[in-house]
Amino acid sequence: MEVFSEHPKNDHLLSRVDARVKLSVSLLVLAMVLSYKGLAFPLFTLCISLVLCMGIKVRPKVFFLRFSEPVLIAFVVIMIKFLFSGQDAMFSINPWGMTITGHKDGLMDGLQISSRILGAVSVLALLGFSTPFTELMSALSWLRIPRGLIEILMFAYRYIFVLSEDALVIYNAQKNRLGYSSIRRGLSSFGVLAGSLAIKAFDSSQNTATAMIQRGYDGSLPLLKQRPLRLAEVLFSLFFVVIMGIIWNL
Amino acid sequence: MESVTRLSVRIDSFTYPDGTMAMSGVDFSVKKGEFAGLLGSNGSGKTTLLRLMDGLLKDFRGSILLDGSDIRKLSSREIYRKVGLVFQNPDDQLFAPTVFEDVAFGPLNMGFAEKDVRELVLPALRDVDMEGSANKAIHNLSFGQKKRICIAGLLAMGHEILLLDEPTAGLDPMGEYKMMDLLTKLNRDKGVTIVMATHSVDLVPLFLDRLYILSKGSIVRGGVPEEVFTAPLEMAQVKLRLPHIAEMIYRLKHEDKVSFKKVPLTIGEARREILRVLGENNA
Amino acid sequence: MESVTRLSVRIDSFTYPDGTMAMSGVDFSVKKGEFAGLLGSNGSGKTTLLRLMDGLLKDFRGSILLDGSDIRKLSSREIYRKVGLVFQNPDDQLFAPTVFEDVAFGPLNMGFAEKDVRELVLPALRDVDMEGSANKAIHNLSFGQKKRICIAGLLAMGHEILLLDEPTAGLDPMGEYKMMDLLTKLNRDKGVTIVMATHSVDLVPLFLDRLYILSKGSIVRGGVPEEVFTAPLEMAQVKLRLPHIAEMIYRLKHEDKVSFKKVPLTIGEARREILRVLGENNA
Amino acid sequence: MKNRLAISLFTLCSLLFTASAAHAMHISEGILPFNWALLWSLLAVPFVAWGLYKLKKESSVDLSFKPLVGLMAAVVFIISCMPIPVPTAGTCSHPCGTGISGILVGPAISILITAVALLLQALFLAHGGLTTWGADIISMGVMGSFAGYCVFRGLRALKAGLWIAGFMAGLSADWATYMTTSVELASGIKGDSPFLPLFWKVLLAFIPTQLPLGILEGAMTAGMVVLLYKKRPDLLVKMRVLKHEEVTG
Ligand SMILES: Nc1ncnc2c1ncn2[C@@H]1O[C@H](COP(=O)(O)OP(=O)(O)OP(=O)(O)O)[C@@H](O)[C@H]1O
Ligand SMILES: Nc1ncnc2c1ncn2[C@@H]1O[C@H](COP(=O)(O)OP(=O)(O)OP(=O)(O)O)[C@@H](O)[C@H]1O
Ligand SMILES: [Mg+2]
Ligand SMILES: [Mg+2]
Repeated sequence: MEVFSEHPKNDHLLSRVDARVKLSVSLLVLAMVLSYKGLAFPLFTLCISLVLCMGIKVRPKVFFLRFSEPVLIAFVVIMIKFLFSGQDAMFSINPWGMTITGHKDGLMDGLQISSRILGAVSVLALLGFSTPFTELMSALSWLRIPRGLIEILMFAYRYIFVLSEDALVIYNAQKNRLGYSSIRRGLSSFGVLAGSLAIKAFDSSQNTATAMIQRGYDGSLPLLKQRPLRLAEVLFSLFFVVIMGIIWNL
Repeated sequence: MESVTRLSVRIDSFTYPDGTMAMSGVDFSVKKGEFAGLLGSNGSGKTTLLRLMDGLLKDFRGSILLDGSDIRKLSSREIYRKVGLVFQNPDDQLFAPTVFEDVAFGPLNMGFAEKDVRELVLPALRDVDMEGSANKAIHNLSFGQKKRICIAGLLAMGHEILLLDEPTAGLDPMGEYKMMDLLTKLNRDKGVTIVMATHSVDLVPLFLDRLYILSKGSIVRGGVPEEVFTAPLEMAQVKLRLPHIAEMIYRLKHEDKVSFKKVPLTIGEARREILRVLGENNA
Repeated sequence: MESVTRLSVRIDSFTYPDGTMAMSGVDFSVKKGEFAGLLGSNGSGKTTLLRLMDGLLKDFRGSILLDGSDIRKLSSREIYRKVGLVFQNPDDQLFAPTVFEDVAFGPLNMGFAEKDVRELVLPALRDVDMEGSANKAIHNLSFGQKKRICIAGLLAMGHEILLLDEPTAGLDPMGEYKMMDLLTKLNRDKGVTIVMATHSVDLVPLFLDRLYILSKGSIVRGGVPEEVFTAPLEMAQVKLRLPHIAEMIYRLKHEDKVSFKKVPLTIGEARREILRVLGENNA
Repeated sequence: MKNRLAISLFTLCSLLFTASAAHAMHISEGILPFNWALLWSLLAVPFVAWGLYKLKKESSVDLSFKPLVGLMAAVVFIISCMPIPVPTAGTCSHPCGTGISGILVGPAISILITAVALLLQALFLAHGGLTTWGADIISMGVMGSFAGYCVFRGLRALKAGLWIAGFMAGLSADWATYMTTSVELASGIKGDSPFLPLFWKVLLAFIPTQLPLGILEGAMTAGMVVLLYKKRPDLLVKMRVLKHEEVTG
């Protein structure tokens, strides 16, 4: 759970921007990145996000962990496109009797998709790093995401921490008694671990419901109301989106 | 005024769906402003009794009256405006992401406006010494801190009666005393009526007004702490013991025939009693 | 023979991934056949230290030697053949449906045949007084019974070193004594080396050989119980206190100037000391 | 010389490839072009709405239903973050856990649970994404839950044992997810080239990790079901996975 960053709690320049603004701007920029043909705009977005991430002092370790997987996937996409699609052959080799051909146009396509991945992921990561969970939730409800979904998100968020601690302890207890000493053993131990979590989840949900009912729960969670948006916030974000739009159009 | 009965409990029997008879022969009442304790070994029925008193388990033989009306006939809203229960495990009770939101949950459900909610939450946090942590995430708190937030969550609702299930279990010695101090303050200063379940024999006599001993689902003894803690053997029968201080003085009195007049339960009393005996001997 | 060092622990620092510095400046060793205790307040680092000693956390600065070899260089098989850790919450540790299956889990993983497993499981259950419950379902057991099964599960593996995380927390007074008796028996009769974490100040001096006090991740004091429990103030600094008996005698000695020669920790000793003082006064 | 360089490059690439293929159950943010992202998201809407409708219906009778669904989402989140060793790839991968949630709470709620777990993973772990949320809901939530649920119920109706039914449910949930992911991936990255050849290649490329992963997921699902049956049969009855007679009789 260490990658589950606690960064949003820190006070920084983006923490004062309303979550609704951050979410809407992120979605707009994401749409631009996805619909762009070429490398320039996604890479530009990546740079801006990286600078902002540094600006809000994200710890480098957390940062790299967050990007390790998308980078790997971007790489795989390049390889698939390079080796499997395209007409314009660059080279061809014959190791172990297979013919492997690299394509120039495939490579270009692959690079474009990867730049999209990195640009989009950087926007998403910045949003995650700069916005506390609860604010994000009320921003989602402002976007008309149904209440039921948001309530489930809130329950899930809190219990991820409780249950992952339990999971770790069970895992260690099993390891302690050689539960992972062979693949077969490991598999059955893992099933037991997951099953125990499900049992715990069920029992705690009953207790939690009781605790909530006695504090007046009648089937829906009350959400804190949001403050009105500040004009400056809105104007600045509009300005930012317009600038990005112009760059997108270039 | 002080002797108004808030809760009057008479349970002839209660059986869990799987057939475990968890309660049999319980009869006591809780007066306004009282600080009462339920003492008993593991499995003696403390948690079950508190749940019954909170109206969570309804399928019992007998009657539980809250301010004179049958708790089974009251709506849950009516019960929970007056009575709050704090669970043994804080993780079952805390569900919101941050401290503030969790404590605000009750007042929001009671229909208070945003602004008034703040004015209920902050004093409650102050009462449990956690005002600095309003915006902390719950999962970053220590065990003892979580227990405090549970209590704050009920305080903010202004309950007149609090039922607490082992509020001191799992806390270190200093945490135990602080928790009991907090409860005593609530009881003395705010007039909150408190019933707590515990098996912490040494702590109880320092703080509680009344004590009931549960064993195998029935109350075998009740009264002020001095009446309840008398003989080690009787306590051993219900898998409990005297407080260590009382145990020592008891042995000195009964086995070594030292002329103690009574068996004190607290360090302060014991000290006075020993000094008295020493003085007598000197004279 | 008795003074062979089994575990030698020196931890200069250990930091959790989220940046919490949980351990700093710990240096002690555990001898063969010793029954040692780690005493400390909530969050002082007891659980962290036990996990380090069990080889579960490896990312620390310093060294932990198990029988002379670096614990980070040993495979988990090599560690877990010698060392067993019992967790704070029995529900985390018991995962099989029935008592027998749970206790058999370790031996089966060690590669014993079905038949031999029975011969390891039954004596282990006998050792913890649970031989009658082999076929019971785990979730029907009481809390104290579950703790016993946890210990049996490790006994069946024949560990020579047991690390226990708060084995008495949550047990009633009689359960606490029984659990400590069981551990003492294992230690005396079978020569099992035991290290236990606890914050139960009153219980410890009756049973343990050596005691280390943890505060904020470092050991601030260590020795036999009489050396460790000396002044209330120092204990209060680490959020602990003296055992009640010691506290009372301490006050009598230092505040009331009664001529006690030492500050006894147990009821028996205190009784003798009080009788001695009474006799002196008489003479 | 040039040839040797190419070969070693190729070997390195295939190693990296298998390593990340194991993570590729989630479609990463940014892979899908705008139109595809929109299409998959629109496709996902009715399924999520169905889940929400069920949620509303159930929770009006049972106030503990919402906390239960939230907790199950947390379990799915954790299970799908847990690394388990994959023998062939020599790396760690994660199961998806949708088979078991399909079995336990039925496809509608299971889709909702997956949607929630996916959104949390996207926002806080950059696992999957916002614009690929819809595609991931379709592949993991819809396909995984339906496959798990239908296979389990079907096999149980044919009097299959709990272990076998659980195993096949987990296996088919995993493989169904993997097939759908391959479709989504191939169509998303095909650009101007034809769809089918690329689809086959993507499918083939993932086989070395996905075949054993499916078996792992099956074993895990079976282990969970059997544990629940042995340890807490009352829960299986309560969640209407088994009938009362099956437990007592
Ligand atoms: N849900 C349940 N179903 C069946 N039996 C139960 C249930 N809960 C408790 N019991 C049984 O009822 C009895 C009383 O349990 P209870 O939890 O009230 O004890 P307790 O005094 O709170 O114990 P502890 O000190 O361990 O918390 C025990 O024998 C227990 O096994
Ligand atoms: N997984 C973790 N990640 C980050 N910090 C942790 C983690 N586990 C424990 N800590 C922190 O490390 C410190 C020591 O914790 P530890 O659990 O060792 O205390 P303890 O002495 O066992 O306390 P208790 O008596 O409450 O069990 C605490 O400040 C705690 O908040
Ligand atoms: Mg209880
Ligand atoms: Mg601990």
